[in-house]
Amino acid sequence: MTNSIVELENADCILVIGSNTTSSHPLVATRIFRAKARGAKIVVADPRFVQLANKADLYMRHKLGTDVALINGMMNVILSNGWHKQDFVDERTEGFEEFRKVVEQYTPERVSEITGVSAEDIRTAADWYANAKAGSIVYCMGITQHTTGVDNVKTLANLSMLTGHIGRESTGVNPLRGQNNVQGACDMGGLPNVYPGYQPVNVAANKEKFEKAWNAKLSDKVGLTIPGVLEGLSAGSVKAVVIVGENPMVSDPDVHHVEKALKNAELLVVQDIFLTPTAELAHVVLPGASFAEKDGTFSNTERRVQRVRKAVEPVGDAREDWKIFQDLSTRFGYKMEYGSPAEIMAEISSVTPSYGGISFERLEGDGLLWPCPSAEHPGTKFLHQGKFSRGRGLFHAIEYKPPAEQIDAEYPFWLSTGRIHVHYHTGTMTRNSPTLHKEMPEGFLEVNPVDARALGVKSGDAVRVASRRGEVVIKVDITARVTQGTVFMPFHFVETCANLLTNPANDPIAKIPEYKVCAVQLEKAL
Amino acid sequence: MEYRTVLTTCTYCGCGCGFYLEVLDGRVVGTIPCKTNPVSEGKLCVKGWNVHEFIHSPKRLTQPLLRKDGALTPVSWDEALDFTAKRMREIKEANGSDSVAFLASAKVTNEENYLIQKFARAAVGTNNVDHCARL
Amino acid sequence: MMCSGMVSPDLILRALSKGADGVLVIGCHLGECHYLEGNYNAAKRVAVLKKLLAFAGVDPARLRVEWLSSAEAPTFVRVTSEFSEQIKALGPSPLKEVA
Amino acid sequence: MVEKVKARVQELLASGKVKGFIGLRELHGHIGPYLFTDGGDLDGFVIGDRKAAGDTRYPLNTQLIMISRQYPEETLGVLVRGCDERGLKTLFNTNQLKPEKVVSVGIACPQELADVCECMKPFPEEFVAGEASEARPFGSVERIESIEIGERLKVWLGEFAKCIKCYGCRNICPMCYCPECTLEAKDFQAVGSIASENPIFHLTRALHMAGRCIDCGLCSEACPADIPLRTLYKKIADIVDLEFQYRPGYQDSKGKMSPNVLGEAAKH
Repeated sequence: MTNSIVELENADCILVIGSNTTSSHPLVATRIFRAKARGAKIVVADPRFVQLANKADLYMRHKLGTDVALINGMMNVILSNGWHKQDFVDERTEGFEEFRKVVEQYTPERVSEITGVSAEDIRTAADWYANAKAGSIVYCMGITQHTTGVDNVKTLANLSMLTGHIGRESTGVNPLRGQNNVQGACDMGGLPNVYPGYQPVNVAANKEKFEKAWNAKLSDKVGLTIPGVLEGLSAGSVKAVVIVGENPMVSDPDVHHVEKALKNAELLVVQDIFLTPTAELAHVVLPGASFAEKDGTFSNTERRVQRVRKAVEPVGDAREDWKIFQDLSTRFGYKMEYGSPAEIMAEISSVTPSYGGISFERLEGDGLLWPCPSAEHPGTKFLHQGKFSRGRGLFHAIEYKPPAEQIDAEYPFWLSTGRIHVHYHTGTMTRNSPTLHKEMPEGFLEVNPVDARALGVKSGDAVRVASRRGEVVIKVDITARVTQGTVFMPFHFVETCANLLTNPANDPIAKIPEYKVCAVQLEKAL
Repeated sequence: MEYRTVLTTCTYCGCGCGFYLEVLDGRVVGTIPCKTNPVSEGKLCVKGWNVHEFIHSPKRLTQPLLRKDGALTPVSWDEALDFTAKRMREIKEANGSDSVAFLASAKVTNEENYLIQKFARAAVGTNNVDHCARL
Repeated sequence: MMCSGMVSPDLILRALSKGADGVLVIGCHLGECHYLEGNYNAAKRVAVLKKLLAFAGVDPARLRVEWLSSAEAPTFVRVTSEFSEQIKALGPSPLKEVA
Repeated sequence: MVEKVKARVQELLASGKVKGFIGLRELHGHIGPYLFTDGGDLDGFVIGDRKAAGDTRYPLNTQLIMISRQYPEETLGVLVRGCDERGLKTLFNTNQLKPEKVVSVGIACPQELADVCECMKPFPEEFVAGEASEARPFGSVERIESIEIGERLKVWLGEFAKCIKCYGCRNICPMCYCPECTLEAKDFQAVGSIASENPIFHLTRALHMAGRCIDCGLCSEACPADIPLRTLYKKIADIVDLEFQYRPGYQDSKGKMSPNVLGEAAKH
């Protein structure tokens, strides 16, 4: 997030797009409710009628995958009414003219045809957001999990720059990160192209710096992303894979393909706290510690680094994960001898400029929001004040592109996937929590009442859902939350695994798969 | 009589809510939202309120497993780690550093993610490190 | 039900949310309870629930309690007709739209 | 103020009158519940005023019940405000705690807190620190009642529509101790989706607070949707008082009803 969570409370207009906030980030929803109580306009754009839509001042149900068109339409209205902040555009951005040429093509009427949202609603949304004192954008996987994920994000950045709603309190472009420490995993260099703190591996100075710090010879070749690793396994160029606390056998698109790839590995090591479907395929399974059994830090979606504290010893013979890695590394021939996570953090801060001022002592109290470059620095509540990280903010001229897979006569329904309020990701933890399991023991498929009648199914009946990649038999929940022609399935349940169906087509830059859109057929299961 | 409350951060979503885990005689028995956490201010969602429930689940993995004759078999830490280090070294030597890949984790701590990528880059010599940021 | 004392307010709320426009609880005459005090409990519960409904914005007239014995058919007919007329006049329950 | 309380706790622990004392401790820059077992080590002992009076209150009686169940022979101390003491009395009446095994150390709330809470009795019977502040009427209840009845429903439906079904109102409640809860009974409530079934989820919970709610307000503070639950429960307390002349935990309660209006002994 460019801005901190609490700042949302004081926004005057919040555009929530592709985020089922009350289910997936409930404590962010709290701040949106508070903004609403203060009189802020809440605009929700989502193909599915999520809970927050019920409290929205304006709800726009755009068709799956039409986000770029919708936002371009809003920007078209803003430009033609002169609601944009020319000063901000002139002083702080570049690329405006090419951008303007593209956006001019997206009249509300044309956009209405693409998205299914009325021109009037597009105008209202543009008016409220552009003319708010502080306008904030909140988005989540509904924006990113598309073959146009990067385009979608850049379009939202365009919108915030055009209106000057960035670099100030209670504004910004605010992605809600799905996992508790996905921010931290990125910050720590858990990515194939960067060292900790987003320092590119293919910049010679960075390589030298880390070679010195780590006393080792490093590679300057950008590594493989997860889809690349799977391809490498299938092709035989990747032989050994170590998977820590992840479950691609449920979480990745086109699970049949994932299974084939993983079975090709000569060595598959899985470190986890439960025997997940992925661990079942492993040659070696290492029992790690749960969050309650170790010390350390997590970085949340607003970049706040907070302490994790050990409450109890790991169960049985399980071990704290940092102890496992350093033992493995030492046995491999590269010695690691840290005495505690605090010591590791000391090393992190010495090589990671944005974490430069972070230490366990300083995290007492409210934690710290990075960038925090020095021991005296108070941390950074919101980014891009006065100047963007890259200097001038760059407008991107972006055209709408439809999703990779289209519905047709054989696969006539759109399928979208997502989370529900009681479960988390592949359910490894929540489905082993009796209270949560009781509230929602099995998966379901949301079907619009009109479609349900046509299929001849009642709530609770089973249907067979098939895509070009696989099929699932699942119970139906008949609800107007989904629109006619569209169905929705949560992805937490291995028994009714949504990712047997999803399309592995991914964004050319971010490599994020298109979980949110694919084509399926439905029939009543006998 | 041992009753402790341990302040920590939630392991589910990216909100970063704070709570106390209640420990009674060595077991985590409850969750109490921390009133002064800057994100959650004494509130939690249904997942957070029940986060203690999976910790002592009987289904937790409690010892290392090694595939022997096709089946995952309990072994000592020494055996599991020696086997892993040896095989990884063999594969690296036979096929080069980039034949080894790592999936770091959005679920483990910063310190642990740092060590995973350091192990991959400094020990194995590959930048094949990714995690499920996209999921 | 065996006794008006078995009519939990939870059930009354459930009925109102599942489509009933009004609920009439009929019990034995006060002092004639086979279980000694079931109908006294019913009276108190209905009284509490009516006041809660009013506070929540639901017309408390949608809930009524009456005491009748099995020998009072004409009164039963009168009470039920009167109640159903009253509920018709109030229109559909506002809770139903939500459910 | 805190020194007086600390001195009393120290004495209780040192003399062995209590095996442990459940209070609040400031550690890691935050205030949370804590079991003190050593009179010589009361580091970080606080009474729950961080930035404002009573802004870090916790359901200490809930922790008391949990520890007492594990160690039924031990006598334990607990920090109480007016509301907590009302809770203790009601928990004694319902056999959730044994009065002879509990020593309470009372503190009176400042007027500022009594105002915010609209508290009818912002002090326990006995207190070692603070001054008895004045009672305040339930202004929040009156404000709802001043709204026309049809509009009132819209207000509540709008509030309840925000519910994310965290069950936090119940989980934080020091008076909710039932092993099974009607809010999770599939026959009574829709499960598996949010918001909660509107409005019966919250009206059902309100009913179940009849004769129980001691007006501590922790429910409202725990609600991620800022639903004014306390106002709803204040009203049910008023209704019970009117119908049964009973308010849980007040000294003049003569046990005219069991703490559960839904149960027996409603005759009088």
